[in-house]
Amino acid sequence: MALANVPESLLEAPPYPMELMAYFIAQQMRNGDYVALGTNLPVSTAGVLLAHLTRCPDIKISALSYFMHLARVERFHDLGQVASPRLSRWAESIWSLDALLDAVPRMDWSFTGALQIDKFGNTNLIGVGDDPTNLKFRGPGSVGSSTVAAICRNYMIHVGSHAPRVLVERCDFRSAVGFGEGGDHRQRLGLPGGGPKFVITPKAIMDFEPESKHMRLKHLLPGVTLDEVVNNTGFELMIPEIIEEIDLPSRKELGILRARIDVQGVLRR
Amino acid sequence: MALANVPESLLEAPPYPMELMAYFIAQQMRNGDYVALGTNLPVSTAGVLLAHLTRCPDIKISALSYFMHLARVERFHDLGQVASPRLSRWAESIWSLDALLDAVPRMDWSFTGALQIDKFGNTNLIGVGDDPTNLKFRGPGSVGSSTVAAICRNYMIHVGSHAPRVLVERCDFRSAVGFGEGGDHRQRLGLPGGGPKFVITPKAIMDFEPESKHMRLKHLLPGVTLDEVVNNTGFELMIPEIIEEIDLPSRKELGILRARIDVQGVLRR
Amino acid sequence: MATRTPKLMTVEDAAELIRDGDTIGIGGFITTNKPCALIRRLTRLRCKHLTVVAAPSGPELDLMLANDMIDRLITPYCGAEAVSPILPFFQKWAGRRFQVDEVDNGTLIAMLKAQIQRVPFLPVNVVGTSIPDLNPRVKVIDDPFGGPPIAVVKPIEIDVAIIHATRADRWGNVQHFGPLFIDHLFAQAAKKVIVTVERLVPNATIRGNALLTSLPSAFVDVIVEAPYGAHPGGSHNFYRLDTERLRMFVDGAKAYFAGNPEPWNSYMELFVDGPATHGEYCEMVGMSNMFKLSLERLDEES
Amino acid sequence: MATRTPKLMTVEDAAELIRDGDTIGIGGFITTNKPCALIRRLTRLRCKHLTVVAAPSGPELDLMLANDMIDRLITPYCGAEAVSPILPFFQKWAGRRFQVDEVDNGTLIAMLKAQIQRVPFLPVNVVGTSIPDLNPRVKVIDDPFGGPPIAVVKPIEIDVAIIHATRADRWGNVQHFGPLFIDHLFAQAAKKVIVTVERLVPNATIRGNALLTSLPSAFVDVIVEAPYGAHPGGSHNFYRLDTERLRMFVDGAKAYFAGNPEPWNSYMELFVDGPATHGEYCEMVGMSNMFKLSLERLDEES
Repeated sequence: MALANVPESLLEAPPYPMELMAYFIAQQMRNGDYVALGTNLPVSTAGVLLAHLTRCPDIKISALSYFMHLARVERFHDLGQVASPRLSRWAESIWSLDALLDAVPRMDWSFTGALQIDKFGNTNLIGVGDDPTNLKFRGPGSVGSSTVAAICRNYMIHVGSHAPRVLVERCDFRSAVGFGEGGDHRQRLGLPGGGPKFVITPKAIMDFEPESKHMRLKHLLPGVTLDEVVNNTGFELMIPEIIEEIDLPSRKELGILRARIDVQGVLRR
Repeated sequence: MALANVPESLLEAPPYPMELMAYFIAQQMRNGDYVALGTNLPVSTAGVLLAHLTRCPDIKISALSYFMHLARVERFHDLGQVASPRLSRWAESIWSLDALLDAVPRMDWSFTGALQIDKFGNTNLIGVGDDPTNLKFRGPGSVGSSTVAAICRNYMIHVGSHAPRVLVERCDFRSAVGFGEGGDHRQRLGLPGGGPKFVITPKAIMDFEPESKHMRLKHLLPGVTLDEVVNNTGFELMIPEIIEEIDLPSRKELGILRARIDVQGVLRR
Repeated sequence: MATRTPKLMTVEDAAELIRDGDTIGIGGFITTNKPCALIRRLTRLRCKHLTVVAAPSGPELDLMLANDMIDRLITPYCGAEAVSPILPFFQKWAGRRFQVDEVDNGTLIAMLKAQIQRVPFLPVNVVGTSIPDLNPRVKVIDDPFGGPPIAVVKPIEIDVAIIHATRADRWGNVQHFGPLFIDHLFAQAAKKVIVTVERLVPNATIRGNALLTSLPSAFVDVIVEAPYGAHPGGSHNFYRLDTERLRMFVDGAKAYFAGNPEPWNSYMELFVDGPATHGEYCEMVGMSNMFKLSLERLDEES
Repeated sequence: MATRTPKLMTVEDAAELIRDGDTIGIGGFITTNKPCALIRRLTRLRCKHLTVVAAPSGPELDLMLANDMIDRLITPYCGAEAVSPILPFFQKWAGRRFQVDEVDNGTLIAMLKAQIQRVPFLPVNVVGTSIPDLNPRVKVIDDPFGGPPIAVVKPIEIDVAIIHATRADRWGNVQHFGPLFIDHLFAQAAKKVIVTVERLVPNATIRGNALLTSLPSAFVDVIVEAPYGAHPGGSHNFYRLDTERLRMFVDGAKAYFAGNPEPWNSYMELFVDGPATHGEYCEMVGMSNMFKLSLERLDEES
């Protein structure tokens, strides 16, 4: 689809926060990366697709059991459902769950959510409370996260709210190990993958300081203040001397994002 | 194929030794058994097929990677090649080798050859000699036998010659454990399968005494004397008080064996 | 000459093969290819004291939990994605009315593979997570080759596996027209295997497409022809999930916990206890509603 | 907009990706779907000091052994079944000119899966056999759950896997029209994967039959279109093995050990060192001879 076909009106509004998150994710992708997309993760799905439809035609996507090449898809009708019947006709291979798990060492990027994240990137999908037989809040379960986070090359953690009850000093349970107790603890545990690279919330994008593996602010999303982030984080977040501005997509990229990838406008909210 | 179609001349000769071995194997099969057939094992293949084409329509056959149902095959052109392109059109499923190995706990019968067998049914396909870097005779390798013999419910060992260099006091190497050092050693090793049930040679059929798991003569093949077996066995074979006569196939069974299963006559030698 | 024995049964008869106290394995994935017809029947029978080992699960599991059928649950997930990220009975009663042995997909798969391969344990990469603390089958041991300690998981015996697939022949050869998920592992690990399918096909159709056979007859004990057998979830290449009826389920369950059991009881009566057969269930949903779920309708544009 | 990068190479260029000292994995099974064209090229190059990890193997392995290319060999079998139950160079030189790490299929599979799954070991049911004594990667350890001691095997790193399959598209999606054997494990365990195929097909053909894709492009680095690339072995649904030329190989090798190296040297010159390309090899065999191997000819009667 040529950019000329994107109605001018669609490009009027400046990038929305979720679009910027998606663009940030797109920038991390390299051509040829093997990426696992999940369901109900429209931001990361949009980001990967934006890279795929522009700079990275060789991205390999697995969405649940489908290995797909999506660069020739005209329009994505539902960003939440990337393993949909509509898209599965682009599948080039369909694998069982155990075969897919065996493919994780080759996976460059995966994405996970969490009920809680701590300062070393450990995540919790199990529940909140201290007694497993009497939890205050029971989560949906670890799904694939424990093993995938242990093995895949890099992953990002994406949560829907930036609040002290989500970004906690210590997870009540750990469904996936990020950097354990920090420093070289992940290596000492013998976990083969590279660990979490970025944490993305509605307020900010964080990475991990290379030595201590302590979570560190990287970008503030537009309109969010440093105080707001610090006050809504349940642990002491590392703040770099200079907080870089988040990169903005070009008009061409924004056009592709709005006209082809996010046709429902779920990121424009 | 009706028996009426079997030429009378085909039934003139009394059963040959290899036909009797095949018939013995056929008698061990039960309807519904899951059986693995190998290549170049025409006697066991003929035996299983004879059961399948008569009493046991529900036998499930795996031949290398093919799961096949062969009861409706008119004629078998090459008993040595049961996973042939000719027969693979009867395949109902085709599995990878690791998936097949995962199916072994359900396998009622498998068959293996050996360079050496000892009195407790341990077998050797690795080599003869004492120095692995300078063997007197190098065998083809363990193939699947080590794990299959450990796990499958029952198996038979079939060798092409009955001689002291084959039936040995102790195998130089063990590619598959039968009953280890005898008695309950197999259970103590934690091997889940039932172990070897029968040993079939050109001179005799042997089983294992239930307590000691010592190999024991069961049937002499026609024209073979007890002395001949004892003198050609490299260890002290248990001899029961009464050596039962080997059962003979009916004319109908012999007709099926000769006219449909062994059309090349490889067992009539 | 003896003839081959067919493996066909009805949903109703097949459900009788599962006994109180059994360990059952449930295939599918979240809201796709779940053996819902069979589970509804089991629920109508109020089968009790089950240990359930399940692939990531949806409302079919919550239905069983709602009816106190499960003593012990081993599954990596219980939710219905966009409809309800986590399901009510699971969320409210986990740990309280039934025990949860925590697993992720990798741990569950290793547990099944250890059973299949008849090995006493398999290693899993979950050191440092809570799984070793929250699952009695998982233990951290020293690496015999000198690396860091590693978690290992014990095998689990499955009495009956229940699976929904696309088609099969009467002899028990099963084909999935989409992802297998871990259905093959349940079939291999179980002592008895029941598969419901959308369609029964001739053996020649199976043989002509033998590479597509996902479960050979050697692994299958019972075939049940149950069109729409995965409803209200979706079925590969046949129908998508029935969002409307899933919402009735979720809303009923939520009302139950909000102190209004009426919508839930009505759901149970209409869809579980009322219909005497799977056929009657389909009629209760309404066949016009069923036909609307056809996947082709989604494909108009793309 | 950037476009997708094809993965196509010739046999000759692909062989250059393998270096002296590499650990290579070879797929196929005995005399079926062996990447013979690639192995002939490697042999012509006299690649040295290889560690070879192979599925049950046939003459392609004996050819490498004959040319002293292998330092260490890990395979459960080396023979050519009816043509020659065990192969000459393997039989005569095993343990003497190259080291053998003894495995059976189960041990080999576990070794590859341990590598794939990034676990430090996997258990195998070979306690009581000689395998733990004859393979430095296998060790017997105590069962942490109190059962009898169990054998475990360490993972093995594969530098390059070489595989022969039926067809692929230019992007690296591979399909086997027959058993996979353990080709998928080699592909998953290896750092680089080269697949020779009988036919290149359009991507749309692959997508229309996505359930048949055995190796997705995510696992494949190089696709080589090499019709008759498994000759003198057979190729699924294309051609059976060439018994005549296999006998030339075996007879030549046997004569070599009987003190008459002439037939062997002539085999090497005609079929390995002579032809400059895979095309020239096919011409040397003779295309009329190739066409006789077509599987359909076997199907006249049954």
